[in-house]
Amino acid sequence: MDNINGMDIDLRVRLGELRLRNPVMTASGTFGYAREFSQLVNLHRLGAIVVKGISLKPRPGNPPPRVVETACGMLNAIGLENVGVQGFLERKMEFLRGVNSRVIVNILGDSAAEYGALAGKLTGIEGIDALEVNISCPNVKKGGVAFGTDPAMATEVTRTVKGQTDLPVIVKLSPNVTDITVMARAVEDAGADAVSLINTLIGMAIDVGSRRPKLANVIGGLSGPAIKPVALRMVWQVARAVSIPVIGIGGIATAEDALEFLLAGATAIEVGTANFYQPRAAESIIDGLRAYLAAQGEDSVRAIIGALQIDEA
Amino acid sequence: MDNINGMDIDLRVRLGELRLRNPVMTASGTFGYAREFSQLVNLHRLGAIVVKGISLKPRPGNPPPRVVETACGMLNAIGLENVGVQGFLERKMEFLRGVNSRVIVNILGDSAAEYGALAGKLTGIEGIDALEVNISCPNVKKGGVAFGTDPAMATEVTRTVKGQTDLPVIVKLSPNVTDITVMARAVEDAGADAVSLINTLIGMAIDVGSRRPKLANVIGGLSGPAIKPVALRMVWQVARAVSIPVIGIGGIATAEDALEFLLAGATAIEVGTANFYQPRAAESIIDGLRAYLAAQGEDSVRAIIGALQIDEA
Amino acid sequence: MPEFQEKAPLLQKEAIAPGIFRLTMHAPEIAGAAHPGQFVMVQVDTSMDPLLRRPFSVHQVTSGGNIQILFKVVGQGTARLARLTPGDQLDCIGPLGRGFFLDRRDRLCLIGGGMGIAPLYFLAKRLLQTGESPGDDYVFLGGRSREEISLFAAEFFDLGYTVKVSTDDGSMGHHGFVTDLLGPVLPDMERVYTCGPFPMMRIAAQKCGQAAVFCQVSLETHMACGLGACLGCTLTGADGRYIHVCRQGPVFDAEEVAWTT
Amino acid sequence: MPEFQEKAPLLQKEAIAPGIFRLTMHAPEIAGAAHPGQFVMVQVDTSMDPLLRRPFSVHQVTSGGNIQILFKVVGQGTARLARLTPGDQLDCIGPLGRGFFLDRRDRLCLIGGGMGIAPLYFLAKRLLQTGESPGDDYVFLGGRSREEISLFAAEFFDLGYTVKVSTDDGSMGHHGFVTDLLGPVLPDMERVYTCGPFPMMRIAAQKCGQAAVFCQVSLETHMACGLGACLGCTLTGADGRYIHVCRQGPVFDAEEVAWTT
Ligand SMILES: Cc1cc2nc3c(=O)[nH]c(=O)nc-3n(C[C@H](O)[C@H](O)[C@H](O)COP(=O)(O)OP(=O)(O)OC[C@H]3O[C@@H](n4cnc5c(N)ncnc54)[C@H](O)[C@@H]3O)c2cc1C
Ligand SMILES: Cc1cc2nc3c(=O)[nH]c(=O)nc-3n(C[C@H](O)[C@H](O)[C@H](O)COP(=O)(O)OP(=O)(O)OC[C@H]3O[C@@H](n4cnc5c(N)ncnc54)[C@H](O)[C@@H]3O)c2cc1C
Ligand SMILES: Cc1cc2nc3c(=O)[nH]c(=O)nc-3n(C[C@H](O)[C@H](O)[C@H](O)COP(=O)(O)O)c2cc1C
Ligand SMILES: Cc1cc2nc3c(=O)[nH]c(=O)nc-3n(C[C@H](O)[C@H](O)[C@H](O)COP(=O)(O)O)c2cc1C
Ligand code: FES
Ligand code: FES
Repeated sequence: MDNINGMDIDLRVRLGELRLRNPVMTASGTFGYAREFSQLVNLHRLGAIVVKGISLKPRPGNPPPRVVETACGMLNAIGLENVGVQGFLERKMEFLRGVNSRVIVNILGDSAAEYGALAGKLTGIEGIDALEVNISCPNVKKGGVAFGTDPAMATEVTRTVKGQTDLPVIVKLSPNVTDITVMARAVEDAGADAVSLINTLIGMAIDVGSRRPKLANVIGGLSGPAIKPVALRMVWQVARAVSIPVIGIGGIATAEDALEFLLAGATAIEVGTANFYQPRAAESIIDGLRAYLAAQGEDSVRAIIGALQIDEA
Repeated sequence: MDNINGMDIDLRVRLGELRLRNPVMTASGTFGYAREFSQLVNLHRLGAIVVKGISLKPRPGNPPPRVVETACGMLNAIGLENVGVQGFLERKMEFLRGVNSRVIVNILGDSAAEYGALAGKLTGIEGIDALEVNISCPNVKKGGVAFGTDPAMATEVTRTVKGQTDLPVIVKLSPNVTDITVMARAVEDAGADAVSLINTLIGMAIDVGSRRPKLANVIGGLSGPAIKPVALRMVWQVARAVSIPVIGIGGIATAEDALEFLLAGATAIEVGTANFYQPRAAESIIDGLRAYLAAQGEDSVRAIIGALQIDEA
Repeated sequence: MPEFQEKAPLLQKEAIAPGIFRLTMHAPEIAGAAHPGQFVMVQVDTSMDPLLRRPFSVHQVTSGGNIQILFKVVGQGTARLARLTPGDQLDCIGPLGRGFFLDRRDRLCLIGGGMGIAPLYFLAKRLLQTGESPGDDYVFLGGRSREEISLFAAEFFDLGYTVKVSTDDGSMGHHGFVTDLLGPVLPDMERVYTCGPFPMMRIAAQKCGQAAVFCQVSLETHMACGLGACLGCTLTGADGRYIHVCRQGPVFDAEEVAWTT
Repeated sequence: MPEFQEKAPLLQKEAIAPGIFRLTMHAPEIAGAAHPGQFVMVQVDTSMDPLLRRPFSVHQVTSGGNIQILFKVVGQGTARLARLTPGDQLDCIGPLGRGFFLDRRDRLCLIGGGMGIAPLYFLAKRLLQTGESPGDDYVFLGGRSREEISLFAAEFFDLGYTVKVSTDDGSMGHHGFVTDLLGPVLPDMERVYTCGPFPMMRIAAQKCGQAAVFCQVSLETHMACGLGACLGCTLTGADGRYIHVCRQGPVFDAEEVAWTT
């Protein structure tokens, strides 16, 4: 609770059993393992930190070039480079335990079994508060179709992870689907405690001089302000379709952006690409939420979650 | 054929039976009925003009506000306002017949039968060179699911239209699907002479002050440079999946943008939102294509269609 | 009607009051064709953010082929315009839309609220060309404060009009709505031109309607193209049908507009 | 290592040659902590297009807490930087990355190609602080033309270094590659520092490798964050594993890099 202009502003939110001091989180893959930002950001103020996606074994990632700027956005094809779950626990958790914020571990695998094994290894570890399951990865058994585009596969991953952990499980949805509410309902039914969305849209860029793709991987994930309208629409749709909490992600850089997602029904938000160009984005969003609530005469951020008003036609 | 630096540059392309003097077209809904631009643009230089989507009866469209700017893009919810096929033939065709360019009529309906009826009415009219079938519209019989997200429905529309016309039929695909190549193959099998893509991504924006959607229609179509990476990726995927010509659309504003789509496999491109902020975009793309081809030592634009080089992994 | 796209060099930037600027550009083709009430679509930057052009009324046409726009900084587009310096180029399209109806000379009242003043100055100057003295014609200007409004009051006064002012803070003229000034003179008027916030124009339109005085209003709405192509700029007309502000307007007869919205 | 985000007022803009600019900003925290070879991530505009910050080497730290960057206009980001005027603010993050290894004083050769000159000037100045005369140390500068290179040649000369120049057009010094200058002196050198185009650094690295001279290179790659978070800035290391330029570099020992790519 904070006091602005003599008013108490309560920013706390709950994602199932996970209680956050404020709804502002940092998105996986855009905030490293938090230490990278420790000189520039007051990490202790964040609602939660979602770390870079972790797999069972370390992954080297894709060949360069891996990133390219686009209009109001960027494409990345990092290829899920990460230190692996063991490296993470040995080399990254100690620093994270010293941060007075929630730590959420983003996990990824090539099969439901891998997701389950990861969940098991990350459970019962001091300092880990929840898991975020990245289902945008290709299922190697099913010929590389992403788990996140098939409700049955998403169900299987969610069930397997839930079976291996008592941590709150957030399932992170891919936007590259015809109807994201189908995916959201599938993982809700499978026991997800919350959903987060969106992951990146699939995009591409070509260097016309060399006639080659700008990314070595040819295609990559589009993120940043460019995708915000799509993300916001999907969050609004999903928030009306499920009864578990929704975490909004996609192009959020300012308090106004965050408020759009909260009004559309998100209980919390994640700041992604904005961390790259404005490391203090999350902190200034926290300040901006408080200022907005004070100006609007609200004493709790929870009052505005889903408070979008739509005129009857 | 033009002569630059002593070199003949051939910009002609073919979309099935439809021959264009250059691959640069203007996209439906972004160029009115061409007359709107006649003071600012040399219409006779364009490869083709695709007119605003026409329905059987005139439509008033959605209540305002209908447009909102977003990061490097815009959302529109015009609601397919148009003069209706009769109004179009009586009031718009005369001007278009005077333009020395191809005229493609974009059509839309609430049922396959409506699409068919429209195709019939537009066939055998002097000055109409092809039809572009907008299947992003909701199918009223099937509870408002868009024709463009269901392969069976898209097949039915395409078949019906083909049955009513001998004009070349371009089917315009929606990007709001899990796998756009499935849709492309469906309409190819149903007889489409070409596909064009992408139509707009569905998006949303909220005014946080009033807590209301910025568009009266709540959701709208996202267009402009922001969506270019997604459009380019889909064009590349579709060009490899079908053998009919592909027309690339989405955020194209410069010759470099157009070239990316041609290299990815598009035979022609449509300039959309860019017409609003740079009415001469299409003309300068034509000039830029020629300059690029000359610089690269190519004498025909056809040499670069699909010429993207991808290193083997 | 002729329309042009010109890369207009910025000749002068005047800071009128905090956040209010007047730019003078050299745009001979637009200047030569512009009619009071018409507008230009201005590209504020070469960046793609902001993407769309911004509409501004032609505030004045000055000799040598120059046009002026007058604006208030309200968002990122106007903020960028305010940062330009003489020598920069502004890509402008215009003149666009249907301006004020100026067939003949009547007893007139021009009512401008806030930046709605912008097109009225061009109108006031053109009206002088009818040759008749404007001494019996009124110009009512409403603004936030003396700071915002006093220069304009002086400029209309210098043209010969009878000028009255209202301010929100009472620092100059009438303390209240600019439309309050209309009541006393309305019976003598034959024609009212108004531009400003929608609620202000609504009151003016209603008063004129009751007094059976011909009234023209200049409307604002979000525009993507300004050319009649996007169909984004609709408002609701008096008959319930949509009107397209950029082509059918921005100037409308008050009775064409649904004032309920 | 300390890192800061500062809104740095632009104090001076120098146009060195067509398309080449040097900016001086007041950024006392970054200036106080910077080490030669480190870089800053600069936000070129408040607009979201371009979105990402741009990396620039610290070209010089001057008294009073100022830093300089030196750059060539190659795209929209650098074009925007070139349009700034003194008084504008630049949001800078730095100093970032691992700079040149400066433990002790050897017989040195600094080789800069194009804008690769930028970090070498800071390095050359810092080396002076060891107290030994730089008279036996070489600075080889390669550029397109005299116009582009002559100022820098004079500046390094003024520090006391032995300066040699090469130009692409032969308008100053050796007509050809800057690395051609290395051969004659290499046997006498103990350490080579180089920054410039990849092919140039490859040649320098190969020559040093053959002569068993310690060589450090400063690499460039596309960076989204500069902070080690995005993992976008990889290049391939000598052992085939990926190296992250922003944190492990941008300065590497030449033998750490896979020069085949
Ligand atoms: C025909 C016409 C004439 C105008 N003449 C003037 C004038 O002479 N002086 C002046 O100060 N303003 C005028 N306006 C309003 C002016 O266009 C807006 O203030 C300006 O577009 C705001 O841009 P922004 O980027 O600063 O604001 P933002 O709020 O960042 O703009 C975001 C988007 O909303 C649109 N928008 C925002 N406010 C308005 C508005 N009031 N009307 C229409 N669109 C808006 C912008 O064009 C843009 O597309 C006129 C508007 C119209 C339609
Ligand atoms: C550590 C480091 C230090 C650098 N120091 C300098 C310097 O002192 N002086 C100087 O002139 N240049 C320097 N560069 C290169 C400089 O960052 C690019 O020239 C600049 O980013 C180009 O931006 P742009 O918007 O003008 O070009 P655009 O081509 O429009 O940029 C598009 C994207 O590509 C990236 N990009 C383009 N060229 C390069 C490049 N050569 N290296 C890395 N990314 C690139 C941009 O950062 C941006 O993300 C340095 C690069 C790195 C990595
Ligand atoms: C460089 C980069 C790396 C990412 N890595 C991951 C990841 O490991 N796991 C994951 O679930 N999402 C990852 N994402 C997706 C982001 O967490 C986020 O969902 C997406 O970028 C959209 O949000 P934004 O527009 O705010 O960036 C990554 C995004 C970027 C830009
Ligand atoms: C205001 C507006 C109206 C549109 N109307 C139509 C339409 O009537 N029929 C159609 O098939 N597409 C319509 N479109 C979609 C465009 O033709 C194009 O597919 C889309 O905008 C993507 O291209 P762009 O990013 O270049 O604008 C419209 C787009 C806009 C912005
Ligand atoms: S602004 Fe586009 S039609 Fe009026
Ligand atoms: S630039 Fe982001 S990790 Fe190096």
